[in-house]
Amino acid sequence: MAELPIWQYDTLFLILVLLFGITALAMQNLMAAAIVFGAYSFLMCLIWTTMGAVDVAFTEAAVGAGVSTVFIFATIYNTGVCAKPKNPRLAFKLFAGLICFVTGAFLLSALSDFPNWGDPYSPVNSTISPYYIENTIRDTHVPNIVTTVLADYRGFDTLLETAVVFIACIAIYSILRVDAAKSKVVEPDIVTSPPAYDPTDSLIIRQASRIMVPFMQIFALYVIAHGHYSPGGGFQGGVILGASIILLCISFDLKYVLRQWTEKKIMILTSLGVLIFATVGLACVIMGGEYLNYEVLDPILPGDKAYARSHAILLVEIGVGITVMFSMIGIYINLASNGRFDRGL
Amino acid sequence: MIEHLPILIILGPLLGAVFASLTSWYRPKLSFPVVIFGLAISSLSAILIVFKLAFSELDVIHYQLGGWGTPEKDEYGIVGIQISVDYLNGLILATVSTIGLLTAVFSTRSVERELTGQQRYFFSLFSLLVSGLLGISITGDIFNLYVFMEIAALSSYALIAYGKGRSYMASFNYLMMGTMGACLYLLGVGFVFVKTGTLNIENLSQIIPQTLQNSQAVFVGFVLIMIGAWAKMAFFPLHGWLPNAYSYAPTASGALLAPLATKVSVYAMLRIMITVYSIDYVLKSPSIQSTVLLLSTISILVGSFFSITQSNLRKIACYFIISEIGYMVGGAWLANEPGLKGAIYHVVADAAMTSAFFMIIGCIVYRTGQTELKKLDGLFYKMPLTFVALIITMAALIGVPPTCGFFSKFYLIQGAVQAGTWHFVIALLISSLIKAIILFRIIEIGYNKVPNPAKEGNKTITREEAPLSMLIPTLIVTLSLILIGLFTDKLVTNFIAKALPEIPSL
Amino acid sequence: MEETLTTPFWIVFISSMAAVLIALCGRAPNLREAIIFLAAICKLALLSTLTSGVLDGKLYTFTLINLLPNVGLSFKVDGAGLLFAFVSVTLWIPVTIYSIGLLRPKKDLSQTRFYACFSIAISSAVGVAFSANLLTMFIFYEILSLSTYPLVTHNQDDEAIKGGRKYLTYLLTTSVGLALPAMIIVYQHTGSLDFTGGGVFNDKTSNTLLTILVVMFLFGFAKAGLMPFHAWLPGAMVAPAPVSSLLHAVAVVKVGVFSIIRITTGIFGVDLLANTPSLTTIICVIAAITLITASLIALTQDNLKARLAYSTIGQLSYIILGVGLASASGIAGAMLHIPMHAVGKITLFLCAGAIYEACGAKYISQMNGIGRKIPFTFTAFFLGSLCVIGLPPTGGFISKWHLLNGTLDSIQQWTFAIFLISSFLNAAYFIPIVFKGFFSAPSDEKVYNKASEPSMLMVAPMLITATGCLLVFFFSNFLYQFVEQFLNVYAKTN
Amino acid sequence: MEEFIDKFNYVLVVILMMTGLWSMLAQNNLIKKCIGMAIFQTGIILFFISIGAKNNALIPILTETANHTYNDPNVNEVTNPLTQILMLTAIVVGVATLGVGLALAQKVHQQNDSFDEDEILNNQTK
Repeated sequence: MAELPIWQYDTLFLILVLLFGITALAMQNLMAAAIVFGAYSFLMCLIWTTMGAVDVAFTEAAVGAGVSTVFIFATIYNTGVCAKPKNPRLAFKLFAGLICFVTGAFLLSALSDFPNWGDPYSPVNSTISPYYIENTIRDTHVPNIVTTVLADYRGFDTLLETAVVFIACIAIYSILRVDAAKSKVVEPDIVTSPPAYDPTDSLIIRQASRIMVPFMQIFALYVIAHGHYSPGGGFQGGVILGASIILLCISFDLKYVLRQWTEKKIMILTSLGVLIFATVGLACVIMGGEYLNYEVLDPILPGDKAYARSHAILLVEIGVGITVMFSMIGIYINLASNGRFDRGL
Repeated sequence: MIEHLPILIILGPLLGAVFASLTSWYRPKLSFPVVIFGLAISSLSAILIVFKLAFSELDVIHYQLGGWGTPEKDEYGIVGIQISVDYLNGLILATVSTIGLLTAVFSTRSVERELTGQQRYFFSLFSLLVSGLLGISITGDIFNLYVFMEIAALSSYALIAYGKGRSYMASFNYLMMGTMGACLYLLGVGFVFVKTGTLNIENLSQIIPQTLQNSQAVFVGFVLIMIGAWAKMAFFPLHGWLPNAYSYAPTASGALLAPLATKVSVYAMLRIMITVYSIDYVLKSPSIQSTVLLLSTISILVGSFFSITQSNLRKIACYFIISEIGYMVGGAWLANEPGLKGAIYHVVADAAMTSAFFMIIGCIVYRTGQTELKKLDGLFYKMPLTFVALIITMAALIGVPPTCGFFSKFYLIQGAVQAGTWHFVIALLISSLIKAIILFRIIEIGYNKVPNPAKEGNKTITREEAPLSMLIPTLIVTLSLILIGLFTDKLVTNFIAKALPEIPSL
Repeated sequence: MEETLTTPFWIVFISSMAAVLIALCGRAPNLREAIIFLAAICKLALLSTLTSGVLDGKLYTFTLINLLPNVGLSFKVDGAGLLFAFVSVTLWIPVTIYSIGLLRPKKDLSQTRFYACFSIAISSAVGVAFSANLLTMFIFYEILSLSTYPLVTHNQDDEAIKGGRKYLTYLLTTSVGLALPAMIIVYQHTGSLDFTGGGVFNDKTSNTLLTILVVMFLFGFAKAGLMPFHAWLPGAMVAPAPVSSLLHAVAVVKVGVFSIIRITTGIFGVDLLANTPSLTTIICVIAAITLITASLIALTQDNLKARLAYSTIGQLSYIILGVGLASASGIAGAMLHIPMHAVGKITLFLCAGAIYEACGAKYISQMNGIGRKIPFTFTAFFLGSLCVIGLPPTGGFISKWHLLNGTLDSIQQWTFAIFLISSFLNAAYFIPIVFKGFFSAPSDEKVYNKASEPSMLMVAPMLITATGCLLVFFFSNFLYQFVEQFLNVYAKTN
Repeated sequence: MEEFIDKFNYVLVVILMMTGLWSMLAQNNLIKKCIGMAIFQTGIILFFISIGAKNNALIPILTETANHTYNDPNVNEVTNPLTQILMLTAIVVGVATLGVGLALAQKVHQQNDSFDEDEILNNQTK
């Protein structure tokens, strides 16, 4: 108890987060619920930053507060805004509440068995994780331990995680797109300028986003490339790149974006990223090592073995970035246009 | 190349899927052979590795992803992610990959017909599902298992949603239940992780039984992981999603999901139960053990009784799955040698049985377009081979010797007798009898109601089997039911008995 | 004196192979039936190669594949098995001839299926005869149940389907619900399912458990027709005559009682039974009740086939009663009663079918006087009923002699009276039919006028089996040698 | 009591997770279910991150500072990276699931013109 430097803020944030979460669930207006949920995610980022998990916070800001919220918006845009408060199913809700209460109590029964919050000698903090902290420089020359563990020590998880994003994209494509295949996509005419005046369209937003997008993209590239030394990496960069395109979609119009990024391009690039990652792994096998053992790529990548790992991590991150970027765009366009790929939010 | 076999098992279908999704934009016809190729590699590697295990002194084959650490060092296997094949999952891997391959071959025609114009990503998702299931079976890391679980789950949601109509809601419900299960599993992993600090299954199996027997957090983690696995496998009372999800899905998706998805979850449960924790640990909490046994009895009975009220063959098959899940969970939780043997054997046997059943349904749907029992009159005269396969499969489900269903039942009953769990014995027998009643019904409708060809203006009854690409896999799987039965002793002594941990004698 | 030999396997397997060939040759009836006879002759030839060895006291064993630890799909040929196999294969031939005579003229489309299933049924009957352990026996027992289902529902009308449903329900329910758990309990307790001379149990097994197991096995093998699980037998009489004769005389019911003989001698052991009066009492009481009740019901039946069916139920209980005596001569009588009753009852069933074919009469009350019009059929019927009643010079006399002898050796001496009473009842329900058939005035003119001997293909088999009834009397000593061999292994100490 | 304060975060995390779980089970509205699912997942992520947190520790990016050098870092002053990696994966999986859930919900809405579970059920059994 003696040293509780900054953790009081955490408690405050935690209570706030809880309130936001409950509010999001209690709101009848779904749009409002989505916005509150976005705020909830954002607060969550703050908590994680205070706990020292900058990469997680970064991802949450991009994914949770960013694209997740936009996905919910896109869905609501296509359907309707209000949750009808009829037929409350009170008995069932109470029953579910009871189940949750019992589960919660069961979870808390282990409370006394837990290590104290922030204890550096707890099993979690003292079993394997010291290995990563002590050896990351020796093994890979990458100071950002998260990047090392992500792309190298537990690189297989990351490959699969990329695959998950890819699956989500093609799954959503198959769920939504298929019906629209019958109603033929009307290819946009050659339009050089943004579409004609639309009362919901705002000139200010359009111009502002036009200015912002290049900077976002440069930042995103930086995030990917500089992931070795600062928070960030393929995921975060990919999501930001995706978000920049999504911003274009929102402020302009889907057709405007689809002229550049056709359906085919998006879907192909989505799978290409996974392919890059998997191929790097396969290259290791061909070079005589285990799968994803970047060390053996030493002959074809500059530098010694540790640098080979570092460079391979970059390659891998690029793959992740491509897949994540185009998956996010693909998912968004499908959700927003209800699978028709013509117009939407 | 031989040392890379474990990773090839997963990479085959994974890369196959990625390539297939690429080719689908250029040469849509090429996706299918690409996927088949990937699955074939996987199946071949799995079979090879099973033989390697059987004919070598090794108990377990490790594969270190990223090549982290050498076997002498402490951090070996812990720092990176390890995948490993041992006697327990070798069989499961071979079963899953082979059934995946056969089902892929089987599905071509039915996909062409049912999903005309929409099959762009079907086989990619199909292949990804298989790789997810294989991953769950092969991984040696409990967090990696979660990721594979999600890969399998996400692709299965899409595969089910291909069914259109009511399948969307069914898939949504499955998504909610599946995500809940996966989240509870992850939370359970967290509770275990808090006390152990490691994620490697082998490492955990050294730590937990020795030093953390009485830790409440580890116990809570155990219960959470179990509930998570049960939600995924549709164990009573978390079974509500399964019948709709599997029966509204397209035939091809059903034929892949039904036999494999639930069985692999059973495997995950077994792995956590007998490797990470230990049988000791299970026996230590008799109240939970008896509750689970009671639940599995109820599960068997519920599945059986609902199956008899259904008039649709596919729904019947879905409720069968629920009762079979009861067999496996019950057998595992009997926590004695014959019970566990029965449970593991039944995972393999039931995968084959369910696969055969759903393939047969697929053949019937392809030719007649329906699965209502009443409308299948005279099926024997129209599709004799399919009908005979159906009879053999039903016989296996009932447990008629010498099919595999008989031997799993034999072990399970033996285990229940040893444990003195009579309600489980009775439930097993009742479910057999109920399946027998359904078999009579099928025979009476399909065989004894001789169709009258004159009514349709034909001279003779036209025999029209499903196309060969569907019929051959169906027959292979059906024959395997008998073969597995005949080679029970070989399977049990060479694999299953060795997969069992040491079981404390009471 | 055990010797490994693949012949037992081939003997079992030949008719299954024949079934496949039969199914393939459906278009060529002559070829199809030639295959049946060829298979039967091959089978008989192979069986006779084993005869001398078995009579010298050899046991031929063969394990095809191990199914469970210690338990394989294995065969063992001993006296009893060989005797039973001989009976079923020998009788297969006349039944086939008869079937050709009955079915060919009808242009029945499903004949191929009929013959194929028939072959599989014979295969599994021989499989049961040669089983070396309970599991193998159970497997063949179940295959027999399933393969005879298409035979029972051969006509595929509502009545047949109903009978078939009853047939399978009774047989599967009891075998899965009682015999299977009993078998697993035995395996769980002893770790073995082999049939061995002294049984597999040791002294520690509690009496209660043994009693429960005995009851489970007795009712579990419902093919033996013990009450209250007998109803499938009369229900299955909707089948055509050759099927009924197979079902009720040779394969199915005899497999039931044979299984029970095997279990009582090989699993429990004669010694154990003889030393545990409560077990024998249970067996005897159940069998005695069935015996008397079935005979009384048979008296009230007017339908000839139903009367024969109830008579079968009664006769099966003779065998079980003989086993329940747990004495050497009791078991010998039981064993001998299998061929004796088989040959007698098959004659009767074939006659019943022939009478129906000859004049369309199903009911006994219609049959007055027709014996004069169809003398061959009725003479065969007379000989068959003598055999079943147990009067010399027919085989039934021999087996009843041994059975009665057995009661005196046993502690269950009250069964002597049961045997006598039931023999009177047997006579009471058979003799009037023959008597009225020959000597009474015709009761049903239509039937009487129509009656004429059926085709030679049907009459000849009946006469063959009827002659068989006499032959088994004169050559009973030869049959007894097989039984003696069996007793040497399983009931030596008595 | 002191222990309770020490572990106060866990209590809040559990409450957060159970709120999400309740919403997944009991809410009628499909979108609300999805949001509940996301909240449940963030609860779990928070749980993992808090077990990996260390008092007075720095972010897991090594720098040449007074306390530790590149080659010999002070382990106790760097937050646990492992839990963070795991949770990065979990976040991405979470958004993937959310996307698929929303797509399915959208399809269901298209057919039934409602997000209300009871209404949809009524529609389908009709």
